[in-house]
Amino acid sequence: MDQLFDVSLFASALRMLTPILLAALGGAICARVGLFNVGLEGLMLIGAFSAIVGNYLTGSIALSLLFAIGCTLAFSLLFAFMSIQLQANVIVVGIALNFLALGLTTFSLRAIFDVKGAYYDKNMVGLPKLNIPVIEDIPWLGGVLSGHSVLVYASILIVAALHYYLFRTVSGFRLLAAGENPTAARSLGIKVTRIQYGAVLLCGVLCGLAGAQLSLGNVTMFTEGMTAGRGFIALVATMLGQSNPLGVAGASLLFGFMESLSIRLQGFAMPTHFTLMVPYVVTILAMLFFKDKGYMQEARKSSGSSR
Amino acid sequence: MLLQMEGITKSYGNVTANRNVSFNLRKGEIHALVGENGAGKTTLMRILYGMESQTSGEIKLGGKPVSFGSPTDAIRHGIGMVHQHFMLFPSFTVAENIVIGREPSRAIGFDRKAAAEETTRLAKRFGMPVDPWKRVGECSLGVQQRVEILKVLYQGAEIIILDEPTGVLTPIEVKELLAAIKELARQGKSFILISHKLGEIMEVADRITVLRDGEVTGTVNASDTGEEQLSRMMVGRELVQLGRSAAALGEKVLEAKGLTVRGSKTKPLLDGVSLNVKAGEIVGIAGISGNGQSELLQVLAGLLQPDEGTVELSGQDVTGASVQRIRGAGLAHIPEDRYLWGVSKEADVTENGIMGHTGRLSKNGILRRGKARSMVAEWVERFGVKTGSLDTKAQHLSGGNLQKLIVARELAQQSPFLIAAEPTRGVDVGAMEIIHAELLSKRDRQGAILLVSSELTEVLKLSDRILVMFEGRIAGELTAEEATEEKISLLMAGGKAVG
Amino acid sequence: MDKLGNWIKPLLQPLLALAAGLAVGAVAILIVGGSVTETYAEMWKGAFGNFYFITNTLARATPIILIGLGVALAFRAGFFNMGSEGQMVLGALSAAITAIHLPGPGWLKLIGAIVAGMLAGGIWSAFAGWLDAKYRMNLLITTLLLNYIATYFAGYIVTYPLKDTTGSAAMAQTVMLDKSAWLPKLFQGYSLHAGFLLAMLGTILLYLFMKHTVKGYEIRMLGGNPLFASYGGVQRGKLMFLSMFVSGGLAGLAGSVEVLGTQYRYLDGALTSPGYAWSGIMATLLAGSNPIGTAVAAILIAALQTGGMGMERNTDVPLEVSSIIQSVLILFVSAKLTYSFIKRKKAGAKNGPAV
Amino acid sequence: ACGSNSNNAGNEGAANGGGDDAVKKRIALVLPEQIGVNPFFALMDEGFKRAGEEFGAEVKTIESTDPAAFEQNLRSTVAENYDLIITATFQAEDALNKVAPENPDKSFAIIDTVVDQPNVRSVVFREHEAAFLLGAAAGLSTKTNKVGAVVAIDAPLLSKYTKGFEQGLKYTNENAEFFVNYVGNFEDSAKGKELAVLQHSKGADFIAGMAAVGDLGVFEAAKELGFYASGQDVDRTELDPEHIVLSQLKGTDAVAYETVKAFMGGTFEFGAADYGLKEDGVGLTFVTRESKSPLSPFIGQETVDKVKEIAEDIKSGKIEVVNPLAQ
Ligand SMILES: Nc1ncnc2c1ncn2[C@@H]1O[C@H](COP(=O)(O)OP(=O)(O)OP(=O)(O)O)[C@@H](O)[C@H]1O
Ligand SMILES: Nc1ncnc2c1ncn2[C@@H]1O[C@H](COP(=O)(O)OP(=O)(O)OP(=O)(O)O)[C@@H](O)[C@H]1O
Ligand SMILES: [Mg+2]
Ligand SMILES: [Mg+2]
Repeated sequence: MDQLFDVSLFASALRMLTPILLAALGGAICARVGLFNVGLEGLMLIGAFSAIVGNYLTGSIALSLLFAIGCTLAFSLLFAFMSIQLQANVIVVGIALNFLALGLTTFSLRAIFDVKGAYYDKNMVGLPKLNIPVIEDIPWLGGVLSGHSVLVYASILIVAALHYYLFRTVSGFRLLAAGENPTAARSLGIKVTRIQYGAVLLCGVLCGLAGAQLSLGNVTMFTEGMTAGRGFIALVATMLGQSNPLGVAGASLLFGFMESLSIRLQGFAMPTHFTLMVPYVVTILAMLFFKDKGYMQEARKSSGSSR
Repeated sequence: MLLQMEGITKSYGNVTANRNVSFNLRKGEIHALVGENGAGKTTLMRILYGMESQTSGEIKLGGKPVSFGSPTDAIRHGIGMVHQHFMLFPSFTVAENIVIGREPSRAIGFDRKAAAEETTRLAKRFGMPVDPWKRVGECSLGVQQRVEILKVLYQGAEIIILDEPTGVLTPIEVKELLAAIKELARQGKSFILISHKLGEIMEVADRITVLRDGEVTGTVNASDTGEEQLSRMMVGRELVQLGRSAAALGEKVLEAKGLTVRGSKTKPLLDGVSLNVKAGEIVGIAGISGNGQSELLQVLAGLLQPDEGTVELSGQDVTGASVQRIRGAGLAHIPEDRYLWGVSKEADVTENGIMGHTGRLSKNGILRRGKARSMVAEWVERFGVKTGSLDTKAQHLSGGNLQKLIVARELAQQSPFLIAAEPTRGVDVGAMEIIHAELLSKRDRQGAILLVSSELTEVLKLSDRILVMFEGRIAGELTAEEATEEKISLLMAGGKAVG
Repeated sequence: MDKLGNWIKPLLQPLLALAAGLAVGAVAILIVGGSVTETYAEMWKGAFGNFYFITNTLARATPIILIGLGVALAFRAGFFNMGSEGQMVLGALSAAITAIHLPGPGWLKLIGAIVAGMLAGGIWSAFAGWLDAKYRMNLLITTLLLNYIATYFAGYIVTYPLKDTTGSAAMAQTVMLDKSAWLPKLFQGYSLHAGFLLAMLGTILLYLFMKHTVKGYEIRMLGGNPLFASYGGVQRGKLMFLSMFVSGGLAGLAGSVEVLGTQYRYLDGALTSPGYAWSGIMATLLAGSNPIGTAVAAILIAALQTGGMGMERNTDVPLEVSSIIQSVLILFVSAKLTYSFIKRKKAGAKNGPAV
Repeated sequence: ACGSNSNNAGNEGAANGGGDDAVKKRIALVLPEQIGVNPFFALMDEGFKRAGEEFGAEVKTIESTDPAAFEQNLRSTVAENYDLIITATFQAEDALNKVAPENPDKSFAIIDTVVDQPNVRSVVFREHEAAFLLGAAAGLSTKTNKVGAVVAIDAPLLSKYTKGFEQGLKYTNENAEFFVNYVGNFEDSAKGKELAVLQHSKGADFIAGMAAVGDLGVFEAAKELGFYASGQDVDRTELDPEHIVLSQLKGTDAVAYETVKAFMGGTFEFGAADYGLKEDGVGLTFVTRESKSPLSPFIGQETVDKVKEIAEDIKSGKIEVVNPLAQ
């Protein structure tokens, strides 16, 4: 068991969960304004790709992050425009954007780098790793918490900031209102559409960061379809965390931890296929404790009482 | 003249909701707007509130022409509206609901404490007490209505539009609301009040404007008119006063014993309720909403499992049985909340009409659509349901017309037992008359009816026996002869029966 | 004039979408230096160029239609079944195992395999329904998660216990099915197989079921407002089970016909990598859960995919261009362009004088 | 072409084509996957194109997105009347087994697996031999006596690599511990890296990448944490000679090239052929083929020499490497 639960397990969990967490936070914001964003996978992929392009073009980490954010912003603007302005079914838009992102990144990989499948340059520099002064010297904790990429720490700050924003600020309050009862919010002169746009764009930023963490943090390369389903896991984390930043963080943590654990379990005489299942099985088991609202309440909300 | 609306016409395609309507409002006045369902009251007010734009006509505020592109404009000009359907955020607190849109803040932070203080201050000033920290979803409808009005007042409205504000309130809540309105009017606020309840209009209004089919039939001073005249102006004909024949009692059709529903709260929602309904009688249940009526109905209809107690219907034990079985045993059910239980908004009139009738309308599981349509068409005709066609979606019907459809559907069951919950909520006088007549005729044909209504006059008018519920129990029983509004009100508030 | 307008209106949206998709695709083609007309001609040929390519497209559409129908049924009942992939995989695996091990004549194997496939898909799907009914687990999450579990499980089965040890043994796959248990091809030498007829039959049956049966009516009402349905005596639990079961069963059928009509064995990854499940969900959503519309949308999506392959075969334009066109087209089809268009016209008429 | 049981109808394809000289011969390479980063296909494509140019054939490479698409592509090339249709890998087996008999007068070739049809030429590799060499080198070089492999998926195909490696490892280093971890797919480089980090944390100082795109993650971990790694198919040491110290080779380019050459030159034969160490179809950098990169001191010339001997023994049959798929 020592072998299972060692420092590197927790450190690895932290790295694994960061992209999921960032994207899931984006998904949560969208969910809060009533837009269920299935396109997280695509947005993340665009983020991962554009971070690498930014790095290639500018050679600067800060600029490549900005570039990644810019690209995902443009992409999420498309999502917003289609689903808010043109009233398209959000789920269709999400799925279509996933396809589009995959096609676009693969296409651009060829158009920009003239390679297929992956772009890798051993001289490319990834996100800087931070050693946290005091903590790094604490025996166990230092190994787990110190020495990760800036975005790992940033994601923790973002959780706190988002929590503060949603539940403590006026603008966050209005965002919640726009999601809870858009008709009522509109009748009070709250610019619901503008808020929805804002939420989707914020989601774009977060997915951009998630992608950058993947392509410049976890590794330093871009490979086709490198999100490998993490966007969907993020979606699950969003729902499991009930679109609450802290809840989402908890769900992502569970997932990151289980994924790292599942890797380790491969050594323990269980067929790999089953160890790979572990995170999903555990998530389902965890759902036993996070009961859904139940259809009665759902229906009550959507059918709207005649009062 | 504070407000003038002149020659307002509003068309939706080929429907003209308002035709050359003129309407004005004085400062400090309570001006009632009445008319049948679909007469155009809400439309007129939506135009005033900037939610719709008129096809033609002019609005003047303090003599100056104005035009509102959005509710925000209207709010800025001191016009506030309490909508026919609540515009609240159930998961937010009372204070949050009131200050939303103009939140007190510190830097970017939302100062919830200041909001609560402001709410308490406002509530005190206008005499409408609320708990600022309570979630609105957990408040009674009366309090929710109060929150709506406080919200409008917080926004600084001078002209307040109330669209059917008393539709769901209990008599006591109605009294409190009307008192509050009067007080506010005395303080200089002006009100436009839409209601189908002529009694309360006669009580508070200074002037009354009547709409019929989108046109004004007249504006009268409240002191110069009476309910009969108003009804005539609205409907365009005399209404007949229904006489109630003596009850010819038959067998017990429904017998419930010791029904208890615990729920998650400390107090049980339903606490050992026993009652029976015999063939040929209407048993009315009165009570302030939230005292277990909803739970009682849901248990009887099979939508909620009781923790204790038994229900017998037409001699069969149906305790905890499925809705299907209970309906099979002879239940029809006009639900208390038509949008929640009564219809699927996305489905059309026919589809909504055949719920519960599919057994008779099918053969080997195949639905006979032609038969279904002619059945529903007949109801639409008989009850005067105003609908574009049988394929119109339910969400496009006005509430009153939807209610007529539901009543028709349930009466057509020809079942021995009928639950009629709020059968005329939000329904105009003409339609109310039809529904009341139908209920009484069912009773006369030896039907057993359990009537639940927050409308005391309705309970008094229709019931042969009246039960009053308080805190999940039956607080008292009165016969039609001995029941008066005072006695019932006392029981409803938890007092002892005095007669 | 008016008549023409009425005729054009429903076509306006798809045409606009097509134009948008092709325009974006043209830009991409130009970027890689291809000829736009030539590329599009190849794309058309690849999808509908001749009888061979038409049947090809329909063969690819077959599993997409079936999955789409299943999803449509669940959607109609108000359940967001995102688990088609897992249901399809388990269905395919069960069909393969049955066809291999069921003794008896070919037709029996075939029917047994189809039934087993539908049962497996249906049970897996109903399991998610059960979790929802019993433990109030959000169906959308569980179905998504169950996909992973199903695919890993199927992968394990064909990697270890039921691995094909005949041929090169390099693949995680079952042995090849006996020829007698193959679904017949509709035309000799063409890939279109009898599964397509099943898909067509399914489309018509589902359409009739939804529109003309009591259960179909109850399902629609349940989806519209579950409280209304239960108020009217519809048994949500039972109906949820039924609709999830049939929904998963259709996905299972999709997997089965792929195995029995195309691959003739269960091959790990062969059903997941083409993204049939997502295509099916997309077809359903595009068609607003209408069964016939779903079939049409599925064929459209399949045509874009086969057309893309044709383009890649015969031009130097990379396949991704087709997926770009596909996604842009779908984005625009789903947009309520006509909606806003008509609304704007109305608004104009409202404010201005009548024309 | 050793060990192939030649078929009489061997030259039919070429002969048929020879009928009309004016028309260039058309050869298609239909791949069951997209080339992507997969050097296996990339090399094959390269050899194919080179041969096409050199021998004056009109060549066309067609990639497929998924198995269903592959069969459609294969059938399309038949419909489009190519003179020779080359395809590759076990993924193409089923389709070819269907299409070839339906078109008995067409010529086919398949690389990396055997399809037993009269009009198909099959060429396979004995990767386990190269993997044996890699394992042997690792066994000789490891200081910690712990080595690892990060593998794409737990599928029979890849056991040719892991089992071959393990045999070689045990051959040179009885006590060495061998970690195997599976990414679960062919594209997740981030997970490949995590797995490498994990194996390194358990003490492995040499980790073989067998995970397609995931290898890039292994290489990156090697660079960051300072252990040694190996790549696949082509000489990956060029990426980072300091950490990527070996590469297991597979000559798909040569095979594709030879196939086209034989077809154009009229020496094309149906039947099966396999390429191992002996035929120079597979190999290991520094051992069977020189590399542009400097030899890492971690491996050392001594080890290279020893492994060279082992290679000779395998060629001569003195050492028998078990093919796990043949069991
Ligand atoms: N958005 C709309 N589109 C089309 N017709 C509409 C629309 N809104 C209202 N109408 C029509 O205008 C008429 C008047 O509706 P309005 O809501 O003003 O009635 P009302 O007097 O408020 O009725 P009620 O007493 O039921 O509240 C209705 O008959 C309806 O057909
Ligand atoms: N999209 C629409 N198309 C046509 N008519 C509509 C539409 N939306 C609303 N209406 C009409 O607007 C009016 C107001 O609708 P609403 O839901 O407020 O009815 P209501 O005022 O509750 O009716 P009631 O007073 O009978 O309860 C109704 O008469 C309805 O017919
Ligand atoms: Mg109204
Ligand atoms: Mg009304």
